[in-house]
Amino acid sequence: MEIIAGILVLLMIASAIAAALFKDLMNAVIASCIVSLIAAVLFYLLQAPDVAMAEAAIGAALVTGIFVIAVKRTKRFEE
Amino acid sequence: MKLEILLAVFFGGSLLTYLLGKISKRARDILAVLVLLFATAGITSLYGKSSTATLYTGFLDFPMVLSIHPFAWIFALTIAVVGLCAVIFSWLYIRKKGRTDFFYFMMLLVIFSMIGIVLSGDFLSFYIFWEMMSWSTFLLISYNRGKAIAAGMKYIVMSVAGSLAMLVGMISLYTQTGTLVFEGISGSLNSASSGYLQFILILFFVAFGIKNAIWPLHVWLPPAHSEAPSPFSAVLSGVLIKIGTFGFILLIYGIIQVQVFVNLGHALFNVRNLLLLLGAVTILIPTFIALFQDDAKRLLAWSTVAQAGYIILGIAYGTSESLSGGTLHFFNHALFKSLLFMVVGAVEFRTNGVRDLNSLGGLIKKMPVTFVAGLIGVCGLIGVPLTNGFVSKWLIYHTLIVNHSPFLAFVALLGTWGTILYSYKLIHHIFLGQLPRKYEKLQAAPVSMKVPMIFLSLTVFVFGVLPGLPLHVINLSELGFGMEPLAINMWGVVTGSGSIQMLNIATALILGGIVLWLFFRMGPKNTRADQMDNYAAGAPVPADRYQYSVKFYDPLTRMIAPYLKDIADNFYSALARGIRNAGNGIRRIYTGDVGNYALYIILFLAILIFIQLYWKVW
Amino acid sequence: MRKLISIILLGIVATGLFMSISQIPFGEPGERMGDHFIREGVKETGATNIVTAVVVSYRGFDTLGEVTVLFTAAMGLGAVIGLVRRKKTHPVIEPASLIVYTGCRFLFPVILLVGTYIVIHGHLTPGGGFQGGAVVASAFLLMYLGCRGKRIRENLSRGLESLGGLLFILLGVTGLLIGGDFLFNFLPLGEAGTLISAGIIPLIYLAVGLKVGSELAGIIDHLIENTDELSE
Amino acid sequence: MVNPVLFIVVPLGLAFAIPLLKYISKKIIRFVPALAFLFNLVFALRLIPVVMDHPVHVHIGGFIPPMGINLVAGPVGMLFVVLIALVGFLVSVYAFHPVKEKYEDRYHILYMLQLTGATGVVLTGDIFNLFVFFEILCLASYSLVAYLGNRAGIESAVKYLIQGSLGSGLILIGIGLLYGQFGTLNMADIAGRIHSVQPVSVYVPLVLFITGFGVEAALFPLNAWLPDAHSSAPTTISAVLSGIAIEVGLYAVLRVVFTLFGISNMMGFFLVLGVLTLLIGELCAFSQDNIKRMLAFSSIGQIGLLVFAFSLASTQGITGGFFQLASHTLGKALLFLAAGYMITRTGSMEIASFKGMGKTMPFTSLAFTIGAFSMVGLPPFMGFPGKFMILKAALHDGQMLTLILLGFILIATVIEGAYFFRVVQVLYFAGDDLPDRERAPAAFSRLVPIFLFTGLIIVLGIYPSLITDLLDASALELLDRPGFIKSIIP
Amino acid sequence: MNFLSEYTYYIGAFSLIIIGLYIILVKKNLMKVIIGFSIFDTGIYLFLITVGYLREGTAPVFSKSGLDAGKMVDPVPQALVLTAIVIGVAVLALAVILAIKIYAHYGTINLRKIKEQRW
Repeated sequence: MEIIAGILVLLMIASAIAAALFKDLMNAVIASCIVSLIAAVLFYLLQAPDVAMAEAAIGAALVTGIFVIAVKRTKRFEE
Repeated sequence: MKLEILLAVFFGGSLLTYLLGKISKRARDILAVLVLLFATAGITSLYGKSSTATLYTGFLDFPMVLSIHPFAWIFALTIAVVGLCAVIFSWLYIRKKGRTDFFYFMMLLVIFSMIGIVLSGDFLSFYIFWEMMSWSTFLLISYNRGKAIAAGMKYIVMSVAGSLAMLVGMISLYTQTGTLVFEGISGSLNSASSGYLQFILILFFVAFGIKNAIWPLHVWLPPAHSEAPSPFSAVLSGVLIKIGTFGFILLIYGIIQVQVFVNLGHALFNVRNLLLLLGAVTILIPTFIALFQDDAKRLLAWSTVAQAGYIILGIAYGTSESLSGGTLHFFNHALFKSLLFMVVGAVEFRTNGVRDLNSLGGLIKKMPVTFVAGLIGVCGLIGVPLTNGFVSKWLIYHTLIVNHSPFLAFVALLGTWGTILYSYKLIHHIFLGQLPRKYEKLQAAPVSMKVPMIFLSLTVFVFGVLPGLPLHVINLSELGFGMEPLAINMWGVVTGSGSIQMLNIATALILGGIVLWLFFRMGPKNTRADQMDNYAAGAPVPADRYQYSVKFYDPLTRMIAPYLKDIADNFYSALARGIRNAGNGIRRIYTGDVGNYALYIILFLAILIFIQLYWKVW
Repeated sequence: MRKLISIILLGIVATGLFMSISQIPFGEPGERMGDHFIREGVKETGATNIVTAVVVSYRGFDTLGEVTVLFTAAMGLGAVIGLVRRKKTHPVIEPASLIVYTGCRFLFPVILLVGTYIVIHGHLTPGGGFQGGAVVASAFLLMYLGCRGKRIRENLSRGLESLGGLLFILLGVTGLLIGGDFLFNFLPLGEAGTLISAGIIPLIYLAVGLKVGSELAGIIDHLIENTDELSE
Repeated sequence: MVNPVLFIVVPLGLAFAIPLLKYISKKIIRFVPALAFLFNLVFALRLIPVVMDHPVHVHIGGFIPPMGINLVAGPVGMLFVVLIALVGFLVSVYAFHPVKEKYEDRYHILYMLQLTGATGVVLTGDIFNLFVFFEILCLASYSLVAYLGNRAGIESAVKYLIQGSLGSGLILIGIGLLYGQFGTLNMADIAGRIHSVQPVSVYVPLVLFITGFGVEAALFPLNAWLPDAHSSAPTTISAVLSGIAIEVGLYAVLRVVFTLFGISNMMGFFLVLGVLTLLIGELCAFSQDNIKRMLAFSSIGQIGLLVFAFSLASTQGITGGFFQLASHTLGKALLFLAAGYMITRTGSMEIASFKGMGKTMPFTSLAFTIGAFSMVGLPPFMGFPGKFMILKAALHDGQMLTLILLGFILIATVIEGAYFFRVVQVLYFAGDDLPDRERAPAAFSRLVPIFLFTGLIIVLGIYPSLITDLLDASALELLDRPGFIKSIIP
Repeated sequence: MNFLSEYTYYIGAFSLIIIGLYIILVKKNLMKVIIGFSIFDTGIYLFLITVGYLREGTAPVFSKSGLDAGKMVDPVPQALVLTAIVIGVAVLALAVILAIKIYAHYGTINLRKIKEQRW
């Protein structure tokens, strides 16, 4: 049980750093979507089903949708 | 007449004048004078009485107390009289300028707040009237736009600084003694340490010094006086400056008993010596700066600063004779200085706005009465016998010489020498010399201006010949302060080491005058030389060529000017520039870049955490 | 340079946080407010899902605040955009491929059903107003992305929003009138575990679900609808 | 005796109802906020005598405090509720004139939500509830700053949002740490348990709270958002932001420092921070030429003075602080309304363009002058008793540090006098070449609030004892921490 | 090793918070900063939930009858996170709209260039 959590946490941190470093904003948005998905799974592991559902529905779906629309409206690449 | 009725009616009257002004200008002028007459009558009726009355206790349960005693009576009467003459003077002077209702309302408000200050019995009402005086003066100084705005700004910034210093002083007195009423404070102040008293004195010195224009704090006075409308500069320099003197006397003699004040602080740094030194400097530097001024009102302004030095000498010296000398000099200075400002105002009114001494001249033929008034005022300023200036200056010189402080006496004499110089410059440039062509059709000063001038010149003479009248009242006030009064009689002062009796001097002068007049009558008449036949080899010399009242004292100016740059003024403008640059510098923190702003937040957090990690503060 | 400074500062902040974390042992059963809710939660509120009990009845005021935050965001969005509603028809929309189009049309009702199920069973099984509302909103998101040209009517979503909010407040005020305290649970608690139980909690969660669903859909609609010509 | 919860619920209900009211009639929407805050004002004033002797506690949902959320309507809370309702009502009367034709209803909804959030922050007794209402206040302020949609508004809103939500994130971490430590969210409960734990572990949450709430309370390094936000927001909103939003942020800091943690040895730090904020605010304001930006920086200055007053931690100091807070709220709201009304006439925010306004808008410029004089602390106006009390408390305190800082405060007040009088001079005495602005008919709905504010400032300046007893009670509530805890957790 | 297993979730939560803050402080692009905020918020929610976790605890829902109350996870942080998530969404939606309007006004979302409101 601990190992799964450890791997997921490492994955999450890796994708967070990726979101920071990506030049292409679309990739960064997808990276942040991965972060919140893994967070939803972690919430599940921490015995918090309500929060997992909320995080998945809002954090992963809606926030990513809003970010995609936003990147569409503004510049695709950083700088 | 009860005090609070006097103040209430006065304030109501000034409000009424403002509103009445909207309806009819004439009625407003008359009402303004009536209000002032009522005030003067009210104050004279209070002669000799000492009474207190609580005005209002709603303010954070600090009682606001009014009290009258002979010492305050002199100041109140002077303020009322000078104010009355100024308002009468400004009838015609202000008519053609704009915003006249505002001018009268502010004028009455200034006089009201000055009388309020003088009559107040506790620090709270003292401070409230002080602030009302400050901002109404500010509005009046900036009244005629243009350069007056900078003068008004300089005045209000310094007076706000001064009143804040006073606020801190007054509240620390409250924390020390538990009350703001003067009697209460003086009663329970003897337990205070001399260090604390010196701290209080320094604070109040800043507040009263600014108002009294003592040397380092006088910077606002010259621009303020020359830019303010003449009737108001008469009040401003005649009486408003002396509110600082009233404060000093109240503080030194009323609250911190004079014996304590005299030997306060160790030998070298003694507050009394500091005050005396500054008084001396205040006499010297402004007098010689006044010599260089080409603007009549600026010259008078600098002379006011100089005369204030004499008063400070009188007060700070500490003996009863010096106090009476200082107070008498205040009284006399108020009279002849406002007279001089009215003279200049009349000239300015007639030549519509010309104050430059170099372009005036020879007005003696056109405005004889103004000339006589100006002459008497100047004699009072110099201290010619038979004028009131002589008596007060004599008293000050007498105390300085008798009490062995030769340096101060020398400075005072040097000051008087300088006063003679610039007074003569004033009279000569305006009245004597050749009448420029453009003033041929000049009329004399209007009646409404002549009346106050004549009245003030009479007072200068009367109190010159009969100094006993004011001295008697001053004695009464000194009794109030618990000092032994002077030996005086109607004609003058009798002291152990020399006395002055105006009676003998007057008779001697009159006899001398008659003899002189006889010689003049019998002596050979000098011939009247026609102007045209002169050394200009027959070529017609235009009248203006004889205009020789230009750039008086030029050689003296060239000699002294380099040493007498106004150091204080440069210091203050450097200070203002420093603050402006600091403002611009600090503004740079807000760079506009959100990254920096977020960095500031995290920096603040990191600093707080670092304090905890490193020093375990908590 | 900025990178270096921020790394140092974040380092200090991290050490500070870690220092305070070491005081909170991971997973040890300290005495917590939550134990009371677990013990008496079902008896006092009648809801088997304790989290919903906490969210709605114990800390109902937070949820009211929460709904207001979302309402503010929706209003703020509308104000900032200064929406200029163009004519219904978009000039040229190449329709998504047939599979996506029919797939969306098929999935839309299913997601709606799942969303409403989650909302209604809030007090029984994990889930509730917020999560159900979000699912409903994602259904609308799917509709926008999948098949263009479909728009919910503006004032319908606005009306639903304020209705949900007003319902919530009315429930609270009636609780105040009847029980003396705002949001007092005045309906019978019923038998735990059944659909009609736990007093006003399902009603409140219904109102919240209604509001959150219409609000998030409104936000999405604003975002997509927003044409980028300047508003002034 | 109305239940304090209604002060939050009534404006909220009306805010929710406005979209529906739109269908009935567009015109009455303008009057809804004024109605809501009039209700708040009247019932809050009626509640004050009750609150004076014992605070009113409200349990939401009927659960006793540590379990449920509770509202604490003590003297401090009621003072703020009255201030918010008063300024809210008068500014909404000012806003009868349409701010922006379109989206009239959205402006009023956001305005009501902003003030409801402020009332919520002030009344609640639970830290997470405090965070939620704080978030409502911030979110409404972000949208209202961007309301005009012009270039400056959007930029300031973005910057304000980024700094504000960074602060909120820190607050949330603080709440998490506190809950991990004590297992409860009720303020009084936490306050009771704070001393059971050795102080090092509680220091970090305290610091997080101070930083988080400090962003909204505009302490020195955290107030970079304030000048931009206040100068580019619509007039009514900068009046509310300056008048209420910062004060509520300061209230939150006070509640955290005094009631929650009850620390006493951090006061030296706060004294220095307050005077630093004051000096920087006044110096920056001195070199501004845009009037709203100048007023914004002067708000930063005044907040610094308030922080100094409160961190004296004596009853006199806190009473003086509350009085100065009330005088700043009324004064600054008056100044912003008067300046805004004049800007609608001159067209530009530059101070130079206000030349000769004394003639074209005599009443508004008179009101502005009175507001300026009150800010500087001249006697007949409300600023004077405030400064008087703060100086009295500082001198009573008597430590060397306090006296040195007092010197700086005086210098800052002189600078403040300088730039306020400069504006007064421009209004009345500047320039003979008066631009030929005819005296347009004054909008009645805009002059009434300006007059009422001026009247209040003069009355409270002359007779300050009117509200000092309420202020003493609130100072007592802040200082008497065990009493506060016992009254909630019996 | 037990330190890692003991504090895995805490480490995960705080590294997310620190990375989120890093992005906000360093990045020039406004959209990147908003993504930073989203990561920062997710980190906070993870931290809040881990505070309320009990070792081998069960979810606080009485779905089955046999569950004993002793071993249940603390429901309060979950309630807080539920509210915080929706607040996070609201703020992000507003931030995104403002970013779009900034782009419409300035033509760029590089924060170093959006500097008109300064001093």
